[in-house]
Amino acid sequence: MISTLINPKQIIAARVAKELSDGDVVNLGIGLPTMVPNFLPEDVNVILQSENGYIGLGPLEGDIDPDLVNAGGQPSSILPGGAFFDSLFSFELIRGGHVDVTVLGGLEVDAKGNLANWMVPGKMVPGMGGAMDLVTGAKKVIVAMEHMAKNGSSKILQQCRLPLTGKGVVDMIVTELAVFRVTEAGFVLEELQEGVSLETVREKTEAAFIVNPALA
Amino acid sequence: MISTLINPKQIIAARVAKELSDGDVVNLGIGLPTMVPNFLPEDVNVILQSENGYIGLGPLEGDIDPDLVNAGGQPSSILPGGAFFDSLFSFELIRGGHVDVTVLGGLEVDAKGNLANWMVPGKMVPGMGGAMDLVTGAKKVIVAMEHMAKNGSSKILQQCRLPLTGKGVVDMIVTELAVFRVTEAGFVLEELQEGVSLETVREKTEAAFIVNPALA
Amino acid sequence: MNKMISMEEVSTLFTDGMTIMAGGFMGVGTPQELVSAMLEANVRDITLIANDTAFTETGVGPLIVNRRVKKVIASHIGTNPETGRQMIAGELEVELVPQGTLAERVRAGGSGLGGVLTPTGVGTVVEEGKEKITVDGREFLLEKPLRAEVALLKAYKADKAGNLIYHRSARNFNPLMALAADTVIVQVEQIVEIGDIDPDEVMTPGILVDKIFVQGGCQS
Amino acid sequence: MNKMISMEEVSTLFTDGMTIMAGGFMGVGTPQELVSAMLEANVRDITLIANDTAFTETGVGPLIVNRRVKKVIASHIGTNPETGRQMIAGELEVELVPQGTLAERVRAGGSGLGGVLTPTGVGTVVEEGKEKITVDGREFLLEKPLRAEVALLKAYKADKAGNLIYHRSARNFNPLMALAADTVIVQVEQIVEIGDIDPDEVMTPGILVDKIFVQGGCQS
Repeated sequence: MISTLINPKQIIAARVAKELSDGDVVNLGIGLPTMVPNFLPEDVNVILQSENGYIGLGPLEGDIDPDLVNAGGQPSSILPGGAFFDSLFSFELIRGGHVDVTVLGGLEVDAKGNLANWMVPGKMVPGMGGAMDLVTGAKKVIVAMEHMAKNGSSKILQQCRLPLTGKGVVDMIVTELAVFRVTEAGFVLEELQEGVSLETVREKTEAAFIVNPALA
Repeated sequence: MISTLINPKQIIAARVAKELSDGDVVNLGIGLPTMVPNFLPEDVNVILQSENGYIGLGPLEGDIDPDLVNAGGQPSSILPGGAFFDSLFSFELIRGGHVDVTVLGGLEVDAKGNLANWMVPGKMVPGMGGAMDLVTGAKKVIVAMEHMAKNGSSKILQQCRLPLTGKGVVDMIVTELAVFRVTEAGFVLEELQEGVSLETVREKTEAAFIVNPALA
Repeated sequence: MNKMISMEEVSTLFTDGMTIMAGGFMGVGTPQELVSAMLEANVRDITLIANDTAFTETGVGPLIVNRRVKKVIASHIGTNPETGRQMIAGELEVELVPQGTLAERVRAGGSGLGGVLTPTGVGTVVEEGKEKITVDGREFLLEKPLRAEVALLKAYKADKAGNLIYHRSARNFNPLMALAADTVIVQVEQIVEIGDIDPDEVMTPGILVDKIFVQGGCQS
Repeated sequence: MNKMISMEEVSTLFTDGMTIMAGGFMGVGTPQELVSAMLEANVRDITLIANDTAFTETGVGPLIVNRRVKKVIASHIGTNPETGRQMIAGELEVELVPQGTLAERVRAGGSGLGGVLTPTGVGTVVEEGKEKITVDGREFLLEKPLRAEVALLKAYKADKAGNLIYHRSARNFNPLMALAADTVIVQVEQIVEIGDIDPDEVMTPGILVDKIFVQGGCQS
């Protein structure tokens, strides 16, 4: 466990790690979410699912096996107790509620729990890959993203503008400033990251949100 | 290959055997259909599919393995080149057209290719097992049955009276008297079994049928 | 997470009125000791989902014979005369489902699908009361997902993480049912350490298995 | 039935305008030599069904780069910039399908189902032009089956009957595609005699495989 968090991504990953319990089956999106396991306490072991067809994803150790990559295409390993299967079964697990938590990046999240993270019309259309199935099927969907876009605009909106990845699917947002839960009543601010004021979060969040009384 | 056919079942099985080609994937219903392989020429090897989850069904040889039974629950073997799989995959094969021929018994077949062979209301309701999937999915459906019921009534009808196993699914009927093909125009009598007259077939068949000109 | 369980603990997992799935095809691949545990636990009014009701003495058959079942969903009941007798006497509700459709319904229940669009059963009594969906001019039955509170599986070998390997034709419905129940209990012939099974050979991954009972009752 | 095939024979199996499925996930599990055979056969205007379009130099990527593809059906095209470029230029039609839905559609095409009822994509652009079916109050998209004329698979090992074993994460879409094409061609690293593979370990049964090409081109 790393104790000094030097950049926003680390702050986010470390906070997401606290949401995971020992034995959870977890699918991590590429990029920031893959940093989450670095911040797990030693007594918390999660089981990583990889949508290209396995359980027990581990970091590359030793020689590269060209037949063994993670869902980002990077050489990886499988941990003892893991299992390989085909893409059909992989998504039976994902859609069927057998993945406890999925952690993904986001471009926009709105007060209805809608998530947009797969395309920017006219600009970036990489395809949704497994993201739409993951947000639909995982028991808990955590969006791990920086609070604002590069141009400084809020990514936490009253209503998404970009094409959706999933409708009403997000349970929680973790940014370098705050932690929100998505409820029937809209966003609830649950936590402020260390050293962040409520005013800062209000200023940098376009969406309305309720503040958890415990915070006030 | 047995050359002396002493009873109706053998006559039927021997004739069905002629419909099978080397390499065909075949599913045989319980009872009479299981006799068909006995009548295959030596250069015709078919691959038997068993709906409880394998390909390469063979006769019991040596010790019984309690985990290895055919779809009738009888101890069996698997031939070299065979494969086991689960019931889901077994019916992916069956429904998906990967079984070339299925041979089943029948209670009634009618001129529209309807088959009834799974229940007699108020009397016998064993369940359809895999039969409905087999007749729906196999590329060719052959009904192998005695021409008449035990009470002497015809089993080849203008219209089935019993609850159907499948609608418009039968391609061919083989009885101890004759061979019929089911066409858009109804039954076509294709062959008379050895020593059987056209008059006998007419007399013992309730349904109307066209006689293949080659027979007249 | 210790998944190993004793026969005594198995008995505590059942309650009256539960829906139970059990693997097996005419008893082959049915966890006979788990069935016995159910019998001894004196559980009643269960809904049973299984390929068939096997024989009076084996498979899930004794559950029928001992009148523990309120409703059975199966593709075949012909080899256990007691099932038909209770059905005709109005003592047991029986829903007959084509075998391939039964497999698909269990899988749909376990994999988050809304149902299955199958051509099997169109034009037969199986279509009664069901929605028909036309896709590109062809009719299919909409068959609904099945789930259970408990699935009883039989495997040949497990590691302590619950990764399973089945043997020969005893595989049948077991892998599907592993997906479709809240609690999945497996009876195994052999238990090995984590890491002893090659991940390419796993037939059911351990994340689907909650409890492992070693046949004969010995826990290693 | 000899299923063994040489590279020369492979080349004769393709025709312009065909629909082709190819296994693989970012090139892992893609039969690279069969892809090369297609390139050399100069086949054009194909419809390609694959999880992704891999990279410019590997997987099915070179088919895109060399403009052999008229339409691609995939879940991801982001790692091959040429796919996006041709799409934006109007030179290539791209149908993006959620990965789980793509797997289900291929399986439906190969297993005689009328389609798939999935919750994935409801409320997104994916639902455009599709029928929505409500089952017990919840909406699902009706996603239609996919089939191809030829499926190109990659396996680790085959016996001469075509029984296949895949290795590690190179399995991915290969077993599904084996069900869903008129002609199934597999590239294998290793060929063994019939009987050398335990029937419990077979991942794709030989009856689904039409042609076996041994990597490197040597036929044993």
